[in-house]
Amino acid sequence: MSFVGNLEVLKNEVINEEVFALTLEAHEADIKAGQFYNFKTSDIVYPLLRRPISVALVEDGKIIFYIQKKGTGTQLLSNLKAGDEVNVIGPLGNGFDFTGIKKPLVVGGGIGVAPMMEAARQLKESGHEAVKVLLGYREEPYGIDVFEKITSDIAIASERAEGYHKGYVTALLEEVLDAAVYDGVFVCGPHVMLKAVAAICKAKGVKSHLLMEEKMACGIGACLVCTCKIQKEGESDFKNLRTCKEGPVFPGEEVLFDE
Amino acid sequence: MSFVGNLEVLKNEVINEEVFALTLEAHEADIKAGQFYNFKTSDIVYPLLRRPISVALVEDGKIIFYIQKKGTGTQLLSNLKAGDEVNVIGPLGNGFDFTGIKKPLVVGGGIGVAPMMEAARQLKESGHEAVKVLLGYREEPYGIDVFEKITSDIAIASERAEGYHKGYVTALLEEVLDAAVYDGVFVCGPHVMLKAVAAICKAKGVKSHLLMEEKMACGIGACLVCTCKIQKEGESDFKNLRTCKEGPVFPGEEVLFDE
Amino acid sequence: MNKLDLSVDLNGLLLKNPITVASGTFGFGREYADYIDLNNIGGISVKGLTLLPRKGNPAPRVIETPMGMINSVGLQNPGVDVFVEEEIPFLRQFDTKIIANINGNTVEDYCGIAERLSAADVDSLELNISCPNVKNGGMAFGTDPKMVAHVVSEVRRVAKKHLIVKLSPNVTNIGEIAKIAEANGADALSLINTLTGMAIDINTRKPLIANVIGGLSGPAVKPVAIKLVHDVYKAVQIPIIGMGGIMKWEDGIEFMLAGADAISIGTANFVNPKVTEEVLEGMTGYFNKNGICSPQEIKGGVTYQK
Amino acid sequence: MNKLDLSVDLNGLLLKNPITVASGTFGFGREYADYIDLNNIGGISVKGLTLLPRKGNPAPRVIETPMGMINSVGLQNPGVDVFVEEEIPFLRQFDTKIIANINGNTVEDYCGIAERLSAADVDSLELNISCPNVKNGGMAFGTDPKMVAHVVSEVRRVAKKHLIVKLSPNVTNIGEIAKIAEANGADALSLINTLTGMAIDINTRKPLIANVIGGLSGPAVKPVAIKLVHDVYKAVQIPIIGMGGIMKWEDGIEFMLAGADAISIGTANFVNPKVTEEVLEGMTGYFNKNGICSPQEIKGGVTYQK
Ligand SMILES: Cc1cc2nc3c(=O)[nH]c(=O)nc-3n(C[C@H](O)[C@H](O)[C@H](O)COP(=O)(O)OP(=O)(O)OC[C@H]3O[C@@H](n4cnc5c(N)ncnc54)[C@H](O)[C@@H]3O)c2cc1C
Ligand SMILES: Cc1cc2nc3c(=O)[nH]c(=O)nc-3n(C[C@H](O)[C@H](O)[C@H](O)COP(=O)(O)OP(=O)(O)OC[C@H]3O[C@@H](n4cnc5c(N)ncnc54)[C@H](O)[C@@H]3O)c2cc1C
Ligand SMILES: Cc1cc2nc3c(=O)[nH]c(=O)nc-3n(C[C@H](O)[C@H](O)[C@H](O)COP(=O)(O)O)c2cc1C
Ligand SMILES: Cc1cc2nc3c(=O)[nH]c(=O)nc-3n(C[C@H](O)[C@H](O)[C@H](O)COP(=O)(O)O)c2cc1C
Ligand code: FES
Ligand code: FES
Repeated sequence: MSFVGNLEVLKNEVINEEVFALTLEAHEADIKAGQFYNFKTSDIVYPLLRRPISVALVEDGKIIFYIQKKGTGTQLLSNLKAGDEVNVIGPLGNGFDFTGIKKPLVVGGGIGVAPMMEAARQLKESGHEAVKVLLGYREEPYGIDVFEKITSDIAIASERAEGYHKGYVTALLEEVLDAAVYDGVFVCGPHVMLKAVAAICKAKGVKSHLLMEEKMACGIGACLVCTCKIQKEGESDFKNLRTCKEGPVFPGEEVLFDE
Repeated sequence: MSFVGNLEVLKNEVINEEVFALTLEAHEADIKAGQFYNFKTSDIVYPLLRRPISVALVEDGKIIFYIQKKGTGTQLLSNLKAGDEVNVIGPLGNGFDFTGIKKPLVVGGGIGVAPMMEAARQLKESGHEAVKVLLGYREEPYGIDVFEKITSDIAIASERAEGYHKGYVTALLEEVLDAAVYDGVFVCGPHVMLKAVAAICKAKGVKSHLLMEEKMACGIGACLVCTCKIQKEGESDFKNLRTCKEGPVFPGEEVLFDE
Repeated sequence: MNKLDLSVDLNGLLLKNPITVASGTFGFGREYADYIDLNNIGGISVKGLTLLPRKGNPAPRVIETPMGMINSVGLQNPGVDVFVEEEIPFLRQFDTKIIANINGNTVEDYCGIAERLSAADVDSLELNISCPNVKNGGMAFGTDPKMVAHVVSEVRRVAKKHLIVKLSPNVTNIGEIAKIAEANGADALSLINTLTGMAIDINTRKPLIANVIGGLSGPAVKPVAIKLVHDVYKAVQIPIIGMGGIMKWEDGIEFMLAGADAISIGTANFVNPKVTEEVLEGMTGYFNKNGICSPQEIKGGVTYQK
Repeated sequence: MNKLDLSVDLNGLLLKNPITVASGTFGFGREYADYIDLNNIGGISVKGLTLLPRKGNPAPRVIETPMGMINSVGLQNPGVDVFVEEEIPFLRQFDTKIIANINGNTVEDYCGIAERLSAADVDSLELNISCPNVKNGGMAFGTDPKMVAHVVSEVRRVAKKHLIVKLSPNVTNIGEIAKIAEANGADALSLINTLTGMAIDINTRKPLIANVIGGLSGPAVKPVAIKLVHDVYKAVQIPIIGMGGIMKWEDGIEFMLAGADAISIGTANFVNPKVTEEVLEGMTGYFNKNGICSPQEIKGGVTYQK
């Protein structure tokens, strides 16, 4: 059972024009990297549905979320101030499974960089020193300071900002996978990036673990709207699995990206 | 043409458990007592319709509204803080017509006390010293301090609070009308009170001016939902007039209260 | 690069731009003339008219619902004669099309008002077939295929004007009704009228609308309206004026992609009296940004397999 | 003073209280068992079942709309056999009625599943007639009086269980459909199913639902649902389960005043997984405050002249 109720806002920090970092008081919970919380974005009944946001970082007594302003829901979350309360359900979803992983590679793109902070942190905590992290941005990077506290092995790509690898993080990924052997690539990012990463990893024979996004309603597995097409190895047909329950992390080899 | 746009909140004061006084920066306008503003209660699209609120008091550079918390809209207005902006249309409606009035009587009940502050103030400004004011409350009175700055002739009834005339303001009204001759009774209050006041005034041959409430949509006279049944003297049938445009102040003799 | 021409041709009714306002939400334009320049609107569908003046329904006539409102004004209007004498001259000061929304409770009523207005200076008649037919147990004309055929063909016979038929959404198969209206002489269709709705005060146990039921409008109904506009688009060839919950320019584009040639803004005027001008500006921006030369280029532009 | 007895008798199906949950919004109850005590709900209408397992529609299956949502899950379900083997035993741990929501694209499908479930441990069958009839051009069974008569009578013949017929709101005259369902053997009616809706992404020009159209639910539809429940209340004698946009206990009372014997909560579960218990508590408070001894006392209690 997940927590349902109000958590206090401890801090709400502007990261850049689009992104803010919302810090909530922690409740008692074992949070796995890659899990998410489903936020009621206002005290009133509108917007109707909750908004799923991945855990970006767990610190003592705090849960931090990095949120990109998209529409009304995220705009309302950006207005929260220290001392306010916000209603959440969580943690939800499966989260990343690091069991048995010897040499992990962490990849994040865009707002998908955020959940990889906690992924990197948990990997470090479980003994992986200097986890390799690849980050991709369209513009100026954010959150690098957070990663720098966790690991020294960070490579950054940006499509437009100066001073980083020019282009996509997938180019970095190919280089890195060519240069060394990894037994698990943990990824979050936009749809096109996940698709590309899954293909690259498949081609190179490395297992990828994708944190997928899909529009949600209940977030707890009851309504079946958050479907993800999964075809397990050796099976002749696909299954429609629930992103909120069996996911949001799915094996890259099994996801059917068909649009 | 009325003003449409944002006004800055200068102050939002708790008056009692239910009522708060919202002070906005003034815009250039000639506001008549009894006029109202139509408030967008949030920055987002919900609640959909605007909420009509009477002007309670105009001071230099300020417009003050007394608002009772009823539902979501008024709740949201109560959350406004100094420095916030709020979108309004106004002033709207006809307002009280004091032309030619020699001896006015001002009567307010419940939240309907609020617009009578400005009525009393404007009467004083136009030379009516010590306007007689009758106020009725269910519980503890509010706003007395405001009236005391305007006039010395105040009588107060309360159904439950101690230290005032016990009961309804209509009892005071009957006494007062028996004791002296008035040529205009200006009133705002709950529906039942308006109905009673109109009947009393009619019986005693005094003209009453009722600030009526009706649910509104546009507030500017276009949608016809805010209808008030008016039968003019000497006419054989009633007309459905617009509370927001021909009103909200109607002659008590002409209003058909039929529910 | 071609230049954007905002005008749309609704089968003979030429609007300078695709933005119109919905009947019953804009009075006769007078009130909004204080807030916007009426010259900026393609057309104004005026408050629903009847042959004789009507007082309309008792209060309460409105209740807000989640992202919508129910109204039951009951066609309060001064009658067609007063409209012709007092309102047309006012509206004619502006360069915008006058669409007369006509209503009746019998086919004779409808024909009477259509005839009267055929001799008046209006640009189009909008036949509101959501009215109850008193000779048929009060069932709305627009819900019965036979009644639709009858009333549209009769009005067409006497109407010497561009004729829009305004469809009711409260039907099983709106495409069928649309085809009947088209076959019987409608020049264009407008939709949706309001969905029938009801609300009850749980304390008094009375309906929150004096007339018990009323019409639901506003953003709440937009998904239904988009679906029905698309159904009608697939069913007929004549132009469509789409409406139902349009609050912002994006909604206007959505209606056009679903199949509308022009749009109509109703409830949103109540919230923001300047909304028409803002929608016009936003839609113009979208057309320019996407290299669209005429609004009708995107009509029915939604793409999917099936 | 009499004591409040919350139970309601739906013509043979006895619910311990009038709160049920709507099909497709509560899975098979497992997920919500983490958040509430399922013993507190009168009945659970499970995810729509078909004879064979169904994968359902591709993503996106959902889009939020103003105070509502459109969904098109496409009846993803494990098939009736898995339901019987795995889900009934789970649900039977709780003291709540099991309502099996049955679906089909042919009358034979419906009868097949009704027969199968007649031999299983469920308390009621809820016949969802909003499904498209593949033998009739994909038109929903529930929108055609003849098809309603046919499917209800056929299912009634084979169903050895309490039978609820779930009505579609996308019809011209729901009272007529309700009467037909009653005449052909329905023990109770439930309504409303979702309104048909559509939404378009103006940038990609694609429908926001992969299946193009979907079902609109949530508070936005409540005024329509109240109106239709009241229509059906006036048309039939059998009990009614009312639903459509119930978010809080006040809404539940409103549905009962409109004519419902029991209510069903759908979309609201997504927002607040504890909503059923909160609604139960609130309604109980209202009954007590108003000296009501049985929920069915207020059925159809709305008062007006006409
Ligand atoms: C498992 C998961 C984890 C996520 N983690 C993060 C995160 O850490 N930081 C972050 O900024 N965003 C995250 N998102 C995306 C975030 O949920 C959406 O950006 C947000 O819901 C948009 O809401 P809105 O009201 O601002 O925008 P609107 O576009 O107005 O939302 C309209 C509707 O679409 C839904 N929606 C829109 N975009 C998405 C989307 N990409 N995914 C799911 N639903 C969507 C909303 O829930 C809502 O119902 C995550 C999504 C998922 C599914
Ligand atoms: C001309 C006029 C002047 C008013 N002046 C004041 C004032 O000075 N102070 C004050 O506290 N209140 C005043 N009111 C009443 C105020 O408008 C309502 O209390 C308010 O709209 C309730 O909104 P809500 O969202 O809080 O409540 P809800 O009950 O949630 O509102 C639901 C809907 O009902 C409408 N509504 C509810 N009650 C009323 C009502 N009594 N009159 C009109 N519409 C209503 C709302 O606008 C909304 O559409 C005035 C009303 C009118 C018509
Ligand atoms: C207050 C009000 C009055 C209306 N009166 C009429 C009318 O007289 N004739 C008509 O055809 N439609 C009438 N309508 C329906 C609107 O023209 C329009 O079809 C509907 O409101 C949907 O659009 P919207 O959601 O943008 O308001 C009225 C709507 C409202 C809200
Ligand atoms: C995601 C979702 C799935 C649904 N699936 C079904 C279904 O399988 N069978 C059915 O009869 N109704 C189904 N419905 C309709 C609901 O049972 C209910 O009739 C409708 O949602 C209105 O109630 P609400 O507004 O409270 O959600 C579904 C609704 C939703 C939102
Ligand atoms: S969001 Fe409801 S099952 Fe995933
Ligand atoms: S509120 Fe629209 S006319 Fe008065």
